[in-house]
Amino acid sequence: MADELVIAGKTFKSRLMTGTGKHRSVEDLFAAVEASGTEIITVAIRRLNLDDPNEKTVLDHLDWDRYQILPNTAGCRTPEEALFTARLAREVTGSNWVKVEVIPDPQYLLPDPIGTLDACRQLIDDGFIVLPYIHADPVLAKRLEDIGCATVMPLGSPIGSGQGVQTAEEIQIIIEQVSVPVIVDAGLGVPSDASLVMEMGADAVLVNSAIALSNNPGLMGEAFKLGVEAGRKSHLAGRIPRKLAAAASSPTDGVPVAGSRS
Amino acid sequence: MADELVIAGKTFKSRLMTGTGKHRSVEDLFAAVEASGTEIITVAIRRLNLDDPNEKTVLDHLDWDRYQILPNTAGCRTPEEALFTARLAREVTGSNWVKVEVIPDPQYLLPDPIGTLDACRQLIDDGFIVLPYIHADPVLAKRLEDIGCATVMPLGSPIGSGQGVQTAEEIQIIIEQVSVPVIVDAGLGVPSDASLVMEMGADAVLVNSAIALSNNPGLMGEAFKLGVEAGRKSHLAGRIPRKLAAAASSPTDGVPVAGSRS
Amino acid sequence: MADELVIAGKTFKSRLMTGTGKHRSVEDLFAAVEASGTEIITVAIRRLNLDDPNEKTVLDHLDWDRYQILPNTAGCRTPEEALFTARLAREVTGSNWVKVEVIPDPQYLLPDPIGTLDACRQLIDDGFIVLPYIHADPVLAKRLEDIGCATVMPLGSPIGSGQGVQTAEEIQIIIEQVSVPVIVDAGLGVPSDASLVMEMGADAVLVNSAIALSNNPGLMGEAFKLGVEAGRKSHLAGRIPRKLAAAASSPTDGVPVAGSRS
Amino acid sequence: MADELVIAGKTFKSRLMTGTGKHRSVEDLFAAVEASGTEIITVAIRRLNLDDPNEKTVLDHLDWDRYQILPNTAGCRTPEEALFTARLAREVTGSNWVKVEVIPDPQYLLPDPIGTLDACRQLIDDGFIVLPYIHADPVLAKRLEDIGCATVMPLGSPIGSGQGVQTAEEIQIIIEQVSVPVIVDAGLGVPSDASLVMEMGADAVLVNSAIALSNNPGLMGEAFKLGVEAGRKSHLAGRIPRKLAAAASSPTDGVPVAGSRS
Amino acid sequence: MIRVTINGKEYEFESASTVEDYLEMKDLLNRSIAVALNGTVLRREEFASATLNDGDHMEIVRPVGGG
Amino acid sequence: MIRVTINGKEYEFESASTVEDYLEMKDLLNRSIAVALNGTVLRREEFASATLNDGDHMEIVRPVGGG
Amino acid sequence: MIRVTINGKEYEFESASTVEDYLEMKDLLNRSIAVALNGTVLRREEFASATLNDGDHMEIVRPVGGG
Amino acid sequence: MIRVTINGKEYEFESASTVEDYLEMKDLLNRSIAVALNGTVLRREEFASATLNDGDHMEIVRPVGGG
Repeated sequence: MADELVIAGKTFKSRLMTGTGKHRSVEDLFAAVEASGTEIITVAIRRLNLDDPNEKTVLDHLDWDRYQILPNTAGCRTPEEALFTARLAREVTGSNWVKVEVIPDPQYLLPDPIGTLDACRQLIDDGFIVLPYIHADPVLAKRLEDIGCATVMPLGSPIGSGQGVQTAEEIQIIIEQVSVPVIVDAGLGVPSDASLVMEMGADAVLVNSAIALSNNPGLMGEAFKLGVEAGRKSHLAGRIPRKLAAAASSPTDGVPVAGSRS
Repeated sequence: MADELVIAGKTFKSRLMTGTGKHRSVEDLFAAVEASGTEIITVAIRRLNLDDPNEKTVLDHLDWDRYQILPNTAGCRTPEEALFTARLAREVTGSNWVKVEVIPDPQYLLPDPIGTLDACRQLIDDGFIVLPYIHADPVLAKRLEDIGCATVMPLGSPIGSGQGVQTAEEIQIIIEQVSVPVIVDAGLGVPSDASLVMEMGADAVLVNSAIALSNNPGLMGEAFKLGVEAGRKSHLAGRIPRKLAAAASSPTDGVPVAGSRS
Repeated sequence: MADELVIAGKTFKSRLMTGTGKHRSVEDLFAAVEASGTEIITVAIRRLNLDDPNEKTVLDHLDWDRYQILPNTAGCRTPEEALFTARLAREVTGSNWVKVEVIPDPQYLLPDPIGTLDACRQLIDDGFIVLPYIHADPVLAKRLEDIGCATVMPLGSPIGSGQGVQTAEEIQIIIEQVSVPVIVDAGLGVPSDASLVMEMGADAVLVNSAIALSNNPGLMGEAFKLGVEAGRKSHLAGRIPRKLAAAASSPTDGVPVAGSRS
Repeated sequence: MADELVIAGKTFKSRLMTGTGKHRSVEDLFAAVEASGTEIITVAIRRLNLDDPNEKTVLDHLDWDRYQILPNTAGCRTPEEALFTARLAREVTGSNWVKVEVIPDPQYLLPDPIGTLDACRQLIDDGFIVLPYIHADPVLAKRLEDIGCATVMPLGSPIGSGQGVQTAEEIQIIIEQVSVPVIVDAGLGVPSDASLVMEMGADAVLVNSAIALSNNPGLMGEAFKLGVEAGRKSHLAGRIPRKLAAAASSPTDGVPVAGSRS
Repeated sequence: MIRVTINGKEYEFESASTVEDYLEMKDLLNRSIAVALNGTVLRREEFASATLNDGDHMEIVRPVGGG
Repeated sequence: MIRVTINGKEYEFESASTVEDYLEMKDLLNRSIAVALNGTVLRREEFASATLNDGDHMEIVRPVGGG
Repeated sequence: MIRVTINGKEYEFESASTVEDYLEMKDLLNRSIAVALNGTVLRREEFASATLNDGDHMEIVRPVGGG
Repeated sequence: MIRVTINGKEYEFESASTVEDYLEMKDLLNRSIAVALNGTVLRREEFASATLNDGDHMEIVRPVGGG
């Protein structure tokens, strides 16, 4: 049977979610989304520019029906702001999925655990499918699962930092302790970062900056697609244990011996 | 134009070399070699068992013409032993390629830099295409290139240890300083280890234990294939720089504001 | 002027706080406390054994007046339990300082951010000097400072695990962003772990298992004392920057040259 | 009995060797050497400036009789140059100790394993006490011990880079496999780097740039002194094992319970 | 003469009108947008009945690329 | 005959008494302990007036080594 | 009666013979093997001329799975 | 007229002299230095006998701060 990702009852083949921000051009976004094979894309909600209401955004060119749209609440610092943005998002996208971001800190963009839990509780009551972006805090992750979040999205490192996975130990514990999908979000810089968490048993990853700001977003999108698949298959195949000493990969006996010795 | 690996004038599409040791069954070996897409496979040279000379080995089942055979000198502790084994290998395989291993230490199987350089010099004089297995020592790597080795094969960690890449900094310097292909060998445990060095600019990797001793060698072979491709494409696409602070992936202005504020 | 640690207006010379748990003997506890030079010791609050009410604990032998007693709420899973234990602690120790632990998870003993914030708020209202044990979450740390906590005590890794500092990046951010003393607690295994966070600018560390369960608690207590001082002095002296390339420590010109060359 | 370092039959109390290069002033050098408690200092050999033969160097101010002088062969690229410099050093310092550096690579200043072994062999024949600076290569270290070197000095990371210990796994193996003193040299940036290798069982460390180029060499010299002692005592005391799960440091039973429950 | 703040900027109108009128006037009715009036998000079917009064705050948003 | 749960264990007493009586009887009055009665922490000066009634829960605690 | 050590084990033969004779006798001539006599690796065409004498050491090897 | 290269720089002298003469002239005899003549390191007691001839290379070194 197929190895599929299931979120809130919906089934996906791809375990690579991609953001649509920061692309230098529509062509880049297209190439990246295509090559990445993503089925879930995030979008932000922003004010329409009334001085130029017909100005196009990269999104005007995407065929929305092909993707699960996941609006985020980026830019919100409080639960109230997140709720307001989520409801606007639901109206405009028709999707009741929301990636919850409650981020008071502008420098490292780290999420507020208390504000996030609060926002998620209200959004779930309001009928949303809630995917919260969180610090890699296992206790918080468990609490979010308990109140009915569809996934948890712990960070690898600060958004857009490309530092990779600074939180491996915590993510490993989250994977052990929660049963909803664990989606590692933020900070991934290269496919090996994505492979690493997938090998540990993460269910999916979300990548934006590492693809969009690469010199070649299309090629990098494909690279992440392969890296995520590599990590997932490795997890299913089962890795060898780490050992301190070496273990020869060639037979240790039967080595030929020159005449003088036997 | 295609992105190909060239060793001693021969061209390869795959950048994943695989060992043929330690497999639990012929079926496992087949599955792994097939799924990995490898074009270069290593073999060891051992005494024929005269009490049962017709006993088959996994190799009797492989179609040799499909692969570049790379005999190794595993089990040799001195240059003399390596030379002797390499010459036997050349006779029986018809291949003058040899992966040089001069390893006095049975516990960590770390190679001897002096003995390895000496063996390589003699083997090159004797007409071999020489691929030395070495500690990740940039100065040694440069010397081996200078005497005419076809590649250098620095280790990630002890053979079969599955510890991954403990020598990233040194390997990065080797990649900077030598112009022959850099093939990371030994210790890789999961695809992310392979991706990591490919992202850094390594030309290929050699994997044996991590695939052969996985619970599912076929699936793990495929996982490494994908990981190597992911790493290579990422290297070609160009990664984003690492930053300490965060950088928002959604626009920071135009955030909607509930009525009470504006 | 002296380099002193100030917590809630009290001044301390030592930046090494020690726990009093897990010692194999009173002698071990004494040796460790003496050698560590600690001025702040933590204690737990537990039921008196009514079947043997005169049974001594290690604490009956300590001269309490020499130390700032810091009772903890270890074993509490909710804010209510933490409050109850803190009030009992205040009665019996006479100290209104409390190390707040709200820990629902028995396996990794990771603290609950929401429950901890809630407990701290109530304890501060009740007149306690509050030192919360937290996950290394910079946003939570800021919130705890804002409500009036005397310090924040982010973890290096799970309590008693000896894994060292798995949260260096987050601790660095906490040090940048909060102005109350940052005391790294839990998981430190060796003095280099303590030095590392002190070099980063942490104000103090709390150590228990690494000293108490060492083969020689007295000697290990001294080792941590030295490590903490080393790290603090290094922080004050200012470290050299990390560079990728080397920089000779001997002059590069004026190297003598054998006669044949000049 | 005292815990002493013995090199070539000489006994030392301090396990911190310091370089004398790169200091901004004589005062800095004095402060650093004093505070570090070092008993072994390295010096380089350079041409006298004939246009100003009376120009003083920092060394003219040190009381040489208080220290074991360890001249180095910094700047030498070949065994011949190292021999020549070592012999000049012996004449001018009266010391037959030499820190052997054979370094062909100007960018990372990594030593040449083959040239170093060759130089050491000749210097030992010539009556020198030989302390070779090497890459952290366990097989090379064993060979250098076998030919009679007094110590081995594996690098932590490139000279002056301040990267710390990038070679921990290899150094651990060297400590296991050689019986002469293992002195970690190069790249140490902070006391925790020194503590780390001392905790692993290294016998001493050599530090120059991290002290000399600190904002406060005297204070940093003291910090390293403390860090080395911390690491050594920790090694002797015996560290706790690393565990994945947590282990409570307070008793887990006897937690008081509010009246409603029991 | 009424004043309405739209996306943080104040605009003046001759007379009160509905949200729908405004969107039609700006040719935004068929665009993928969402509207909030005084902090309350409107459903499309509410556009016709919702009137803009003096001092009102309106937000008109659209999806954009984001992560 | 009254039943009081002390530190999670049930004890029977002939008649109601004060916390102080109990502690004196057990020779605990001068020990460094703290007491809670039915979830309320008592101050030392309250020991004399606090009476133990049937069904009460009492906690008697002490500091122990902890981290 | 001559003694030859083959792959580390001593064997006795009635009389001297060539490497080729021995391989034929053991039915190894068409197998993918290599042979070294007293430390010298033989080429296939040398099998017929190389004779096994008393005290000789012969190695007969094959490729096996290795890393 | 003879030419001697000292520390990489060529110097001219009226006539041949010993290393000791040169060091005395430069007031270096009592300084902590070492000398090599044409690649051979001299012992102090050899200074008096070692003569500087045309085309010689001499190195005069001292210890300096180093790591």
